[in-house]
Amino acid sequence: MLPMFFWAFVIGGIICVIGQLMFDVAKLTPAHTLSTLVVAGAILDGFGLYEPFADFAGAGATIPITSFGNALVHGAMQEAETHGLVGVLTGMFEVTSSGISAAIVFGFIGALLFKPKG
Amino acid sequence: MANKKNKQKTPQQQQYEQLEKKFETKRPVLKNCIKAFFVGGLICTIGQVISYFYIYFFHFTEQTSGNPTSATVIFFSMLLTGFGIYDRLGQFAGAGSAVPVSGFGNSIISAAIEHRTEGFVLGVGGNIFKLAGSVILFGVFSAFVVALVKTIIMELGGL
Amino acid sequence: MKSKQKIVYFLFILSFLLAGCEKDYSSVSRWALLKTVDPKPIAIGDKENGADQQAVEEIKKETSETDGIYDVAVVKGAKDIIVAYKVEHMHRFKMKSIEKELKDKLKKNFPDEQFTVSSDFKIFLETVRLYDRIEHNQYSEKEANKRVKQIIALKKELT
Amino acid sequence: MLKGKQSWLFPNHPVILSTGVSGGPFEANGYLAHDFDILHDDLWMGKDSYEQAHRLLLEEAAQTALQKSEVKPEDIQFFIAGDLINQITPTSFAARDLKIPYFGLFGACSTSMEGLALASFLINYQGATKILTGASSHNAAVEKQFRYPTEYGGQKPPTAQWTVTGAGVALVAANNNQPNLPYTTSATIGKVMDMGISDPFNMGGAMAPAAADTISAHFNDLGRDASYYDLIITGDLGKIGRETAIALLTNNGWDINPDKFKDCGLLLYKENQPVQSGGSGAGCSATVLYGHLLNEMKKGKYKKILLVATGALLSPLTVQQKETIPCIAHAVSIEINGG
Repeated sequence: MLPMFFWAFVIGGIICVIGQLMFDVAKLTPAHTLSTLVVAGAILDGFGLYEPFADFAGAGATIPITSFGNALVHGAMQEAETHGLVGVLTGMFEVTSSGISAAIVFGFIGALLFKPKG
Repeated sequence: MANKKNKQKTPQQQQYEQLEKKFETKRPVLKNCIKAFFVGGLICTIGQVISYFYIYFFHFTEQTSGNPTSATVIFFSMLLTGFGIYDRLGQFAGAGSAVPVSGFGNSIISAAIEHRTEGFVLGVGGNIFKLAGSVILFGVFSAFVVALVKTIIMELGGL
Repeated sequence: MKSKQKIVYFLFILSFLLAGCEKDYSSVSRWALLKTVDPKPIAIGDKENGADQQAVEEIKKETSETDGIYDVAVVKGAKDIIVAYKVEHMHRFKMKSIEKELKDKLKKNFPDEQFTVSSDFKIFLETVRLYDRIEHNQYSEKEANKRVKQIIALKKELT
Repeated sequence: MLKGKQSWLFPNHPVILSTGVSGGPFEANGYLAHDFDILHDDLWMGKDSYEQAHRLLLEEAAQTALQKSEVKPEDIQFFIAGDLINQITPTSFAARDLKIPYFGLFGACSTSMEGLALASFLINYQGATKILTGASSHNAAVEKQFRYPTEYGGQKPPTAQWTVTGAGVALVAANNNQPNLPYTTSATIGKVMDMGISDPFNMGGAMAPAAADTISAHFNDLGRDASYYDLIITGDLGKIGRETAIALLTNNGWDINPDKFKDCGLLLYKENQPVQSGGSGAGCSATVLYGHLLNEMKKGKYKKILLVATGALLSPLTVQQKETIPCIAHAVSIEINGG
């Protein structure tokens, strides 16, 4: 358990450093950077590499946005196993829905509660 | 891309660019990376604590605890965004606070808060995905392609 | 959704407050995630040194000898045997193949038994909690068997 | 009177009768807080939206300018102003309430000097006797339009600049030999320059060539050089832009004394305020000139200044379409007869 925290910290930190390098060295906008990371996550999962990685790093792999791509592929593949090609479309949001729905729900609650501070 | 751009520039513009570069404050890449590493790592460690919390006290396993964990992280992100702390954290940590899912939450929540003056339907509704939209679009589309390719390969392999 | 989440967060805060006063579990399961607890294998409803007890001890030994595995909890219910274990951190990359290897090995050596094998912390935690209660005679045989079924159901949710 | 290629001389010396300057909380913590007439401690300023707060800033600055010289709005012929928001609505809405015939300007952050140059020209040639001119910007309203939501945690690079929350308005009038009032003597209208910079977080670097070009043109047209002025001050070039502009002017053979070449965006804020490269925005040059600089002139610190307001004529759309940033600069010289 304690090594888990350590590796979550290190791996999570490293993914963020990759993002920072994309900001500062490649001069990408945040939107470009995050989109690229999500696509990278999806491709890694396509090769079956993301899951062992998540086993190893725990939240260090599931909290960064890369896991969003991984979760989308996962949902699609799960459905694809039972429903074939159609499942690819229908299963996409099966696993990820919680992250997106939480963000939407809290976003709206936030809009009800808060004003931008500037 | 960059090459094409340079070709379009007149010699005068290129000369100016070189002059201007001399005075341009360089981005402190190393310092930024260190800050991103520690803040990003810390957010992930907090995520790990939260996920163990769900494992320990609720009916979540290591695999399923991911969902409530990201929801909780986004919830905290909402509070920090609403109280005007997340933008300051972002200036400090850069990718350290943008890459974790809390940054995804922040991009949705900040857009929602920002546009409430234009009404809830057209303002909040129309702009909530202003920043996160590209992440969702490319996430979904790339996942579709990856899953499609993988499924086709598996079915062909099965034949 | 909203109210459900609210309850979750309320519980979240509450359980932090209550965590200190919790007296249900003895120290073994409390520290199950933090350190090696190495619980004794249990066969529900079996006497000391019965045939089942010998079998579970054999299973535990077998499991512990597998590469990368440490801290094994084994509980034998009416039909099923739960084998929960921890994987050394550097072996976590190949956690899936370790699980498969172990499954095959157990099936080969104990062809008559039904195994539920998991490296998930949650399954481990619940198994140790079950062990605690049985040790402290808080569970009747029936209750214990019911609990075994619940843990197996939890494991099935994972896949 | 046209002088040279692109400059006007104002032989009748239109005077700046009075000014009004308003600002936000961030400016209140800066160096020049005491030069503001009105300071708000909240970005919302009691309004329902940032855009309304933006309008309020301009209205208050205009009212203050009018009150100080005890002139009624009816006695003013024209109101020449602008801002950065789409279709310059804050300014137009303020003009609706002021009920003064109105010219809406857009020159990005150079609006203040564009307005002052036009106002001086009109008054010098009896096109008007009193004109209200000014510019304003509101940090959150501008950020919202040009960049990200204000609460978004994006990292600004050190080349970025901070949009000023503030409005500066001047009442320009015909010269009746009023004592100890600053007056405008000349103006140079700049041409749009594009040196191929496309980074919207490096406005100073993009605008420096425009500033240098306008200053060179001003010197050439009027047969002056930098020593004529006690102070040459640019609008919002920031650290990088200022140094680049000095280098450009020196390369062109002008002798520039860096101590007499300042930037409004660098005067406003303290070092510990997170403004990166300096202040910017339409309100930047307007608040610093109509507040701080004119006060200093009246105190006798400067006799002749040249204010060069620079503007980056970009929109979020052109940035996304990967266009480079065209820039402009307008210069107005202001003098005072010392007591």
